[in-house]
Amino acid sequence: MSDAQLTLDLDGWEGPLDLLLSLARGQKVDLRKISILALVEQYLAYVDSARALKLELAADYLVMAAWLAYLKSALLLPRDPLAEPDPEELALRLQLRLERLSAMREAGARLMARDRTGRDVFARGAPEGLRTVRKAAWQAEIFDLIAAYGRISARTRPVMHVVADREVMTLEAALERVSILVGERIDWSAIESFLPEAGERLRRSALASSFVAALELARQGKIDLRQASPFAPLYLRARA
Amino acid sequence: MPPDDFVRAVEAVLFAAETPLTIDAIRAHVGAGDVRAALDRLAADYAGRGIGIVRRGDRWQFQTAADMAHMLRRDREEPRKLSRAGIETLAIIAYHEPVTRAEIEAIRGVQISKGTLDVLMEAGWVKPSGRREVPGRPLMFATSPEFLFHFGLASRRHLPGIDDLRAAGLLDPVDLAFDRLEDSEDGGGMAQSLALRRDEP
Amino acid sequence: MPPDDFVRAVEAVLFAAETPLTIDAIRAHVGAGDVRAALDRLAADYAGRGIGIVRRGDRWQFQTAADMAHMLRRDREEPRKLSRAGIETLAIIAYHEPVTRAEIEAIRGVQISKGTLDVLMEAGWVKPSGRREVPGRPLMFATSPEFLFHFGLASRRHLPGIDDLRAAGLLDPVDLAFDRLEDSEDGGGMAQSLALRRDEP
Repeated sequence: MSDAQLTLDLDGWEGPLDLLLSLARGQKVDLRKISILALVEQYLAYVDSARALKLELAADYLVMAAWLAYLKSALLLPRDPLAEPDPEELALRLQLRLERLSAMREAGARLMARDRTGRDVFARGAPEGLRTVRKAAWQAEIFDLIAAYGRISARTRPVMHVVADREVMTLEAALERVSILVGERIDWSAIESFLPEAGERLRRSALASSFVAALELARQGKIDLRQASPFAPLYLRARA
Repeated sequence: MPPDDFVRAVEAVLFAAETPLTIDAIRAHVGAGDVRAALDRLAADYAGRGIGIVRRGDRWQFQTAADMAHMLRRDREEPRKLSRAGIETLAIIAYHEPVTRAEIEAIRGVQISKGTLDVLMEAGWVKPSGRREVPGRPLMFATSPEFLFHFGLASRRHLPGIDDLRAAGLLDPVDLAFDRLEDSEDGGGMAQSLALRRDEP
Repeated sequence: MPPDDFVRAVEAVLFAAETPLTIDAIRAHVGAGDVRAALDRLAADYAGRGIGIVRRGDRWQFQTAADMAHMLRRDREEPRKLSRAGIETLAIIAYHEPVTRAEIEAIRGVQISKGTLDVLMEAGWVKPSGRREVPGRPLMFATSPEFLFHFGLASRRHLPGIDDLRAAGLLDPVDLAFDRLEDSEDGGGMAQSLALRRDEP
């Protein structure tokens, strides 16, 4: 390869591996049979000639040159079995990389050569187009409907509060009952003894009414009340 | 007989064209040959297919067969839940039909937007049902057979009545909840419903 | 036998579509039926015509016959002129996908500029495709349905020469290929290392 050609191609390389691949291609068609040592020498010669022409070389070309110079000397020196890494291994790895880049370069070319849409084959120029019309499918459950009506009714109907009937003893009934019973007794009697036999609820009502009745009768001077201490049993006796 | 390359070229050019083409425009692509004969041949080839070649004035183009036009449009249903205003309005119409908009608003106690009735009509559940013979002759609304079908009702009479709503705890839920609390104190469930029945006029 | 209305419907829908369609997309328009069988029938009907039905991945589309290219090419310029870096990067992504930027760079031996991937993504041929679960979680790239469509590939398996490349181990990373060669040395050597040995003085 002449210096002139190398100079001409300088801007064309896409990095050291690209340059190496081009040099390798110049050697043989089958990359598996190239001579790595010859390739290294070609590369170093290229870099030297570029330097001689005072061309600016990107740093990665120089890094590759240094690495290849090392590889070259390692390959040429008598083999040291303990040398790490093994120069043959390095050379083989370089060759594998070149093969892979070459394979992708060819694949790219074959891809570009295919019948490409918009260049070789064409889709319809003026398709009518497909349209999707979205339509709402309204959903509601019968429960929602009924519950909604209940809600409206609750909101708008006149509100009616009803208190359930309770079993109670009115104050009048208690006055009458206590007046009669107290007259029949001679001694002090606890207020509970004036309550009717009844359920708990009615007894509580009767107790409250009878207590108020006892206070009223005492105020009228008809009975006496006696209690030893607060919350102690309350006794009633007709006033003599 | 399969089409020759000239016919195929006319076919491809017409297909890829962005506008209908005159015979001259086609010839500019395919070169010398009887373009008109090729177009006639193509028109015959495509007769009875889902697409065809048509002539518009002095221009030619491919287009889909007229009877397939409806396939190009697709209706897609998207489930959507009715709004609270929508379901309440529907419930009022169902329970009181036929009913005017003003009546619906009076029952609901809230104004209804135009869109609410539109949605119910779009859903096919509500339809206009004559006019009320009062000043202004307002439109009345009623439910449709689709309404019964959608909600699985044999007839409107199968809608639960006020009593049923009460029994189901769907009426006046605040008071009911309070009564239920009182009730549970003496362990009897019946007092509540007895008390409620006494409410009724 | 003339095409029945179902085949005609599939034909019309595919013809009217602005993009390649999946079988599901076709079915959404034409309704119940064996869309695949209809497509096969259409592909047979159009064999030898100036236009035809092609499959690209899981999508189908009408397009002009490849041998009509010379009639249709409006100018010699490619629709999108890719740089060499762009072509190689696209090939690496297509043959190795999914692949990270670092993996692309390892194969090409140079860094790829930001613009290169952008151009491929802007063309719609390449798209991000998840992240590699290694430190740094780098983004991976893969080809898109548009890639298959543009390059006229029925699927990635139809990439030119992909079977041969795979069989030759040329789609494996260098480390893997190296280990394989090392292993096979026990079994009687190989041309590769012999070739290398010939380098030695």
